[in-house]
Amino acid sequence: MADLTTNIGKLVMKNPVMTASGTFGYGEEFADFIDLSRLGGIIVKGTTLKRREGNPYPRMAETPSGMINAVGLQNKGVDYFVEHIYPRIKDTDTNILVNVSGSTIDDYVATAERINALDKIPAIELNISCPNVKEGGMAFGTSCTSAAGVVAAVRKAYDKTLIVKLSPNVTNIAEIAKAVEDAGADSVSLINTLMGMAIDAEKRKPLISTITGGLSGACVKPIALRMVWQVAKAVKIPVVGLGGIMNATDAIEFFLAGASAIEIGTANFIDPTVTIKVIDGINDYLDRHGFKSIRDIVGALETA
Amino acid sequence: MADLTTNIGKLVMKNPVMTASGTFGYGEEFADFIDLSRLGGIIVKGTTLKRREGNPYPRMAETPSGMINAVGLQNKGVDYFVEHIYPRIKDTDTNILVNVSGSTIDDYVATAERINALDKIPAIELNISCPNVKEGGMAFGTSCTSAAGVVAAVRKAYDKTLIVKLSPNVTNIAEIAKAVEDAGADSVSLINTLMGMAIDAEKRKPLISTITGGLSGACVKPIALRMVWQVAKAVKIPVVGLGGIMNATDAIEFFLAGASAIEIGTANFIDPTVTIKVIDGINDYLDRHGFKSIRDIVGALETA
Amino acid sequence: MVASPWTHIHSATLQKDMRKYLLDLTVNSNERLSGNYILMKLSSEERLPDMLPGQFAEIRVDGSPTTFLRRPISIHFVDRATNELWFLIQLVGDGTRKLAELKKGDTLNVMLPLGNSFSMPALAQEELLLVGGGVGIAPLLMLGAVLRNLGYQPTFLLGARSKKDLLQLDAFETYGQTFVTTEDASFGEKGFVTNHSILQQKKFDKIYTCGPTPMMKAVAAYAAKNGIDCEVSLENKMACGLGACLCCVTETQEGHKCVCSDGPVFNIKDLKWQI
Amino acid sequence: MVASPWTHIHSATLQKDMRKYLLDLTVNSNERLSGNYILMKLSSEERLPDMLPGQFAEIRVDGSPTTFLRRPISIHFVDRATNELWFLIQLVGDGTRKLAELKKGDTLNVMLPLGNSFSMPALAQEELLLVGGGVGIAPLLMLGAVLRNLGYQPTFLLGARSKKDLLQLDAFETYGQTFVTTEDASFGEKGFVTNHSILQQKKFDKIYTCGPTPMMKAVAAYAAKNGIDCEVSLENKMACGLGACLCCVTETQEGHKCVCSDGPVFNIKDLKWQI
Repeated sequence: MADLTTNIGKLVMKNPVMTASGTFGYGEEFADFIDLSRLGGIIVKGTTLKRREGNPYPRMAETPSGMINAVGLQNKGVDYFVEHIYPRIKDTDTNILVNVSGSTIDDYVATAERINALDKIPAIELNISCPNVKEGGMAFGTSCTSAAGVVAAVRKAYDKTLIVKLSPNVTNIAEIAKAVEDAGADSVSLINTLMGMAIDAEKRKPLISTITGGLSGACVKPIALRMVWQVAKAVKIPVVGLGGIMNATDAIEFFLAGASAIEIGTANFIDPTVTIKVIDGINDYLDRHGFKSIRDIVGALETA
Repeated sequence: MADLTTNIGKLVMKNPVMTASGTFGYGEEFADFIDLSRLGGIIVKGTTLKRREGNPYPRMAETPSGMINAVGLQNKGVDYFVEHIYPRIKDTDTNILVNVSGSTIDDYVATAERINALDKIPAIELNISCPNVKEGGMAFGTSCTSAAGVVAAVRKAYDKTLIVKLSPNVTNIAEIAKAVEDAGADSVSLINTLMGMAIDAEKRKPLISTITGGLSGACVKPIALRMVWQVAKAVKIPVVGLGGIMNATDAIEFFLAGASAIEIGTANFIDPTVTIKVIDGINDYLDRHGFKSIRDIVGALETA
Repeated sequence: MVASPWTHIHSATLQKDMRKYLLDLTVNSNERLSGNYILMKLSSEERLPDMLPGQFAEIRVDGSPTTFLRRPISIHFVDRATNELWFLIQLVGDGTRKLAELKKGDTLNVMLPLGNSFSMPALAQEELLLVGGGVGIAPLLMLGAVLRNLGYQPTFLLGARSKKDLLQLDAFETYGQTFVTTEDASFGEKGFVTNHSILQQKKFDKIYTCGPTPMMKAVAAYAAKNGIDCEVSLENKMACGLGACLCCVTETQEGHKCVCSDGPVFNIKDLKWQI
Repeated sequence: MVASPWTHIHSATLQKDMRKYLLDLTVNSNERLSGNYILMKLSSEERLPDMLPGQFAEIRVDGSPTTFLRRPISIHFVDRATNELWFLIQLVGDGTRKLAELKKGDTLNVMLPLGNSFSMPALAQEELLLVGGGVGIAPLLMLGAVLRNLGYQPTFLLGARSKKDLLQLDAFETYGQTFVTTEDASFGEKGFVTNHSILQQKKFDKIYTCGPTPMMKAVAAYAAKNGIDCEVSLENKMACGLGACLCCVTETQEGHKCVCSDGPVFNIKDLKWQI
């Protein structure tokens, strides 16, 4: 039995396996299938300052080895989360993280402040792939300055572990990661979804209401792996890897590329017990290869 | 029988289906399987000024619904092409295009000049995803200025149809397309491969010698489709779409997104006759939906 | 005859507390029906979990490169005597074709029971109409069996394009009077279900319907016009089936709701249909 | 007994003019052999195309989400009497497992014949040694049959981990004397092929080898040391199989060459092996 404990900033996890925001609800939805207390952490739905209805249906399209979604951050707002959802889930015996989203820096800050007050939420994941309404809808995460801007502002308002989730829809993700590190992030997680599109050729219409949406699933793993590798070489803070992890072998690849922890997203839709299989599979791998700790394989890719 | 004829700049094609550079050799390799004269065009291997040995083996890894390759532009150089290959293939009854690659603007220009002298080569596809050795190896195609720079220089030296192949590894591909249009391109083709990575978890080594390589195949189609749609809205010149086209339905999706022609790449490895099936399938679709010409469905996606 | 899980149920919200399972079921039979449909019967070593009429399963289709996600399939019937779960499936794409290839003894991985369920009538004596179209008739067989078991005399009204698309008629008739319409008049009355004479002849207190959206909207319009309580079972594109991904939402009076977890059954009062 | 396509051949470059085909072949039998191997025999309505020893096929594996590209498989044997093509396949991943599930009557899509071939001996009287390891013995059966048919008396030397990994021994023995080594001494002489006593007892003019790279390098080193002409059949990761994608290259005296089209057979003189 290898040592799977992992630290991300001040966040201490029993193992490096978390669930990705928007793919695992608030954990409750999966409680019939797995023991939630076995998880390293649960990152709950993207939460915004005000309630959001999200995008019209249809919001999802299947693609080769993946899917596109355009949920549009549907959530009941941070106040509802604090008053109704938090009390329900706060005593789950794992780390509950909140994914914080917004359209303006003020929104991000106000939401982070509300979450900061919650004892049982040790960390947030800041989703900077949202459009910045004050800058023509360009996503915060697509330029170093706007990414650093929102992170610096949230850093002032939030004193627990701050993980910043990076957008892969950029020319140089390592640059953005460094900007975010300099702005005070304790960690970066990547990749968020890639911007994709699906069309119904017979009807000559887009398959999702917003025309484009976020691509995830096994198909994006090669891109996610490459970006994790680039970012891990560029920053000193720990990297959380995600993007198409379907099994333990995929997870190992992310650790080797430099991730200190991982998130499982779309795979939860295909097998609601996949997280447990990945945790057990990581342990088997470490034992089989004679590693005492998960830390021994972080960035252990031999490129010489 | 609908009208499939398509024009890209001065290039006239009997149909809008071409083969992507590096996936169809010089056409000869597939002559046992299909009648090459049925193709709209064949874009032959990436050709550079001097002979290149390319990257060490291994150069390829399979990924979910796709593959990563790192051939590294192995080719015998433009002079060898002009003296030995061109005479062999010039009389193929289809358009033969040459994909022109380089490491410096001078290389690109010198290569384009040599090709410009060949009567039976009506167009080139300029591959600007190559690293610019004079700018720290950053790919020409990842900034507007360096992309426009190489295109403007080649435009001066080349007076036939100039198609510029865009890199998808950028934040805003529409901007690059516009810069390239302003620099004198007759058309843009997209997408080139996405930068990806594959790891052997058991050996803890990369699966290809160069660590990262170009991702292609069905898995990239949603991203390619999105980029074609963005670029087609941004430029006036015709767009050539490629990226994960496996069948006629995929091809139709690219036309609807705004492509005037398409290229088939990785799919040739799985079915050497796929190009013919796509051409026939496009014709069936047009007949079935009562369109007289392929031009009727270019950009016909109903997004209202 | 099914041992109804309903016998002691008076709250339609019970399913909220129903445990969900991930099971490898064994194919007992996989029969190709007329037209493009299969009837698959599966069982398990253990007693099959409790399931309610209107609930569904998310099934894993293996060996289909084009099927990345699970497929939601309505629970057609649960035969407690043989401990068999029935699926009635229309063959549409590569995924369902792979399902059609499953043979006796093969394994199918299913997540179930998912979603809410049709609600039971408020009163002991109600005239109940179950209206189905195409493969949408699937959940109505279990519903009819449960209602009959509770002492009701359900009436089935089933619509199809043509005779060959009419499925499981004998099974339906064991639980109630069954009327049929076909668009090509090859069987029963010609036209759509809403044209059937039974709607003039008999007064119903409640209508349950499942089928193509245009059909359900026509049925809903008829129910609304005649002040009849009406529940519809929706089928949206789903990913997780558990209310986690929020992909399969439909518009309701209270905003977007998940068809997979808040539904698939909705009372037309709660939807925003223009009827 | 195969009707050798070689009878009139004196140039080893003939395959350059050999037409390639994309065929749907029918599975006649698919036998699970000892260990983790299958022997698949396929046929066609038409006469199977001409194929040379050492050539291979790119086969399409359907219904395997993890198999995006075709799989290169050596041509094990062509039985002209029954018009059957034989494949000897080791089960390694999801793709080959899917192949193992194919039954009599199923269809397999194949591209063939691909690659060059082993070259024929220069002289009428030569002592020829065919050295195979593991599943790498596959192409040597057809080669042995062709050589025997041309009047040679080939000697086979086959190595395996253990007795259960020794395949098709009877088939090989019909075409020549067959010697065996196993690493665990469960059959034949103990050790690697290069340890076998036949190499001391008999002098060979030419060696053909196919198997794991370390084995082929050891054989190549033995051949080089003793001045014996030696051809090896390489197996690199391939995409197109036609020399178009340039993925499967190996280093040669003339730079990178495609294993799929310039090979798979190379004379060790032309490779850059450190031996």
